[in-house]
Amino acid sequence: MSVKITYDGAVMCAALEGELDHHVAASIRREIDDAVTRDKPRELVLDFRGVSFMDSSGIGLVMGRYRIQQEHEGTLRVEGTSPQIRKVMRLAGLDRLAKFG
Amino acid sequence: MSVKITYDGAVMCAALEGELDHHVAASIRREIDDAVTRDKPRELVLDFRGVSFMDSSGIGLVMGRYRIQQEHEGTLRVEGTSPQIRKVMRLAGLDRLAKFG
Amino acid sequence: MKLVNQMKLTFQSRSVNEGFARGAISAFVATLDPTVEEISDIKTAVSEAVTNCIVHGYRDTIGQIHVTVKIFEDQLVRITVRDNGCGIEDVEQAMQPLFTTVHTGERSGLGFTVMESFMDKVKVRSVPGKGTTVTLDKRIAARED
Amino acid sequence: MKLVNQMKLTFQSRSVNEGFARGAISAFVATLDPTVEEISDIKTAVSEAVTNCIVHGYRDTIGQIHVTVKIFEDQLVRITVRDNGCGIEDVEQAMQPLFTTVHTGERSGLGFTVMESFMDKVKVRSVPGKGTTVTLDKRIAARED
Ligand SMILES: Nc1ncnc2c1ncn2[C@@H]1O[C@H](COP(=O)(O)OP(=O)(O)O)[C@@H](O)[C@H]1O
Ligand SMILES: Nc1ncnc2c1ncn2[C@@H]1O[C@H](COP(=O)(O)OP(=O)(O)O)[C@@H](O)[C@H]1O
Repeated sequence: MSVKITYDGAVMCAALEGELDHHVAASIRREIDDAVTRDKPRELVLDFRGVSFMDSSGIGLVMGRYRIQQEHEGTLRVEGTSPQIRKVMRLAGLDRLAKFG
Repeated sequence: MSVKITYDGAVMCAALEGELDHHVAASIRREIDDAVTRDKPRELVLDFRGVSFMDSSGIGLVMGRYRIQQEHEGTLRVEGTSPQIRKVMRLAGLDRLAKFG
Repeated sequence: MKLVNQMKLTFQSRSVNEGFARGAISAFVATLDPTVEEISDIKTAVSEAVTNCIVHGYRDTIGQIHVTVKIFEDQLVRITVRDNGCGIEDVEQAMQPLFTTVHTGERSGLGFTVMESFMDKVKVRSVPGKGTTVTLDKRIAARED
Repeated sequence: MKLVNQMKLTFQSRSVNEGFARGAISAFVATLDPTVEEISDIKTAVSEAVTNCIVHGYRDTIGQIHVTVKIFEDQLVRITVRDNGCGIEDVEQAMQPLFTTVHTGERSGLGFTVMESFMDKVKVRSVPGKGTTVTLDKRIAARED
């Protein structure tokens, strides 16, 4: 799993690629947080188009980034989730927290 | 693994799809031979574009079809092989029997 | 119930093996020609069960994880995931949505909830100090070709 | 040689499990981030060894096939494939290119030849009436990221 961070003005996009499980979650979280706490983007986009699998370890990733964005009054958007990933996220009620699509 | 047989005049094309191993070799062989012994095509094309894996069980498939084509003075062409499949076929000297490409 | 096929798998509780376990088990279930959704449901549930052995059962140690997959007639798949780790004191509580004993924000407490909603049946047997066995059942629908 | 990771796999000698064995073993080796060519070399060799247990070792019976995969430091992968089947009388002869005891045209006699050319090292131990163990070694090249 890898993450590529790009900027479009005040919007930061973190594009994830690979399988998001417990094995990789901590390092991915760290990489995103380093950029987010430094740059405090108005909007953070988590781009899941390249993610072929996610289990409940990915829930904390979304939830935690939502909280960090709230701290500096930024928003969070989740993009490109497969049906399998949406199923996991819905179970956690993430669709009621972040903007989707 | 599945095989789809189509005709272009006197040329018969057998398009293989899936993983070609011992488990599927016998039934694939039977399906092709039913058509070949009935129609005696001038040229038989084995299309490997859809084959993602082949081990030595596939060698007999090519070798045997070469012999059957010889019996009625037809030719055999092998198409769309991946590097892994070419490596197995070369080991068996199939590149010296059938036309490739 | 007639047993049609089975396999047994043992591997170390290293997190790098979470992906391996998903891959191995879905390769076995693939012999039933399941749909993309069925296979990803099973992968997700297995990932939760295996991760729990690593994160909770063996915590900071390395132990063995034992997986069996049995395929019965009518395409019933029964998966067991077993560790000889710390065990669970109160299984009913552990299975409550959002319940977790890890309070760093890393775990969501939804592992068992995911297993239950992605599989037909989930059974947990655990002996504190001895280990935990999770049994996951799912019937794969027959395909008309 | 330091052992870094290992797994053990047991399954029935049904031909439908040939694809499963390839999938499971390549999922384990995938933890080393191999190239496409390295992984397909290993898949091919494993497919030959497992098919031999099914076709020759257990012939018309169903027995258990045991696979171990060990990963040592320096990314050396060691795979063993074992059956408790009929065994091989003359291993040296069996390993000759084109030698086969099946004369229906189905087998090419190139199974061992494929294993030897796709792996770094192949070792065969066999006891007639007891079974056969094939050991396959391959070092995965280190990747610079
Ligand atoms: N294999 C196990 N060994 C020991 N404890 C476990 C095991 N699996 C689950 N548990 C306990 O059950 C709790 C709930 O598990 P789960 O629903 O998967 O959530 P999470 O893994 O996010 O904590 C865990 O926090 C842990 O205390
Ligand atoms: N696991 C095994 N048990 C018993 N005999 C075997 C085993 N593997 C190989 N052999 C013997 O060695 C011969 C050569 O094997 P191989 O090179 O793989 O060619 P093939 O499988 O095409 O016959 C086989 O025909 C068989 O007689």
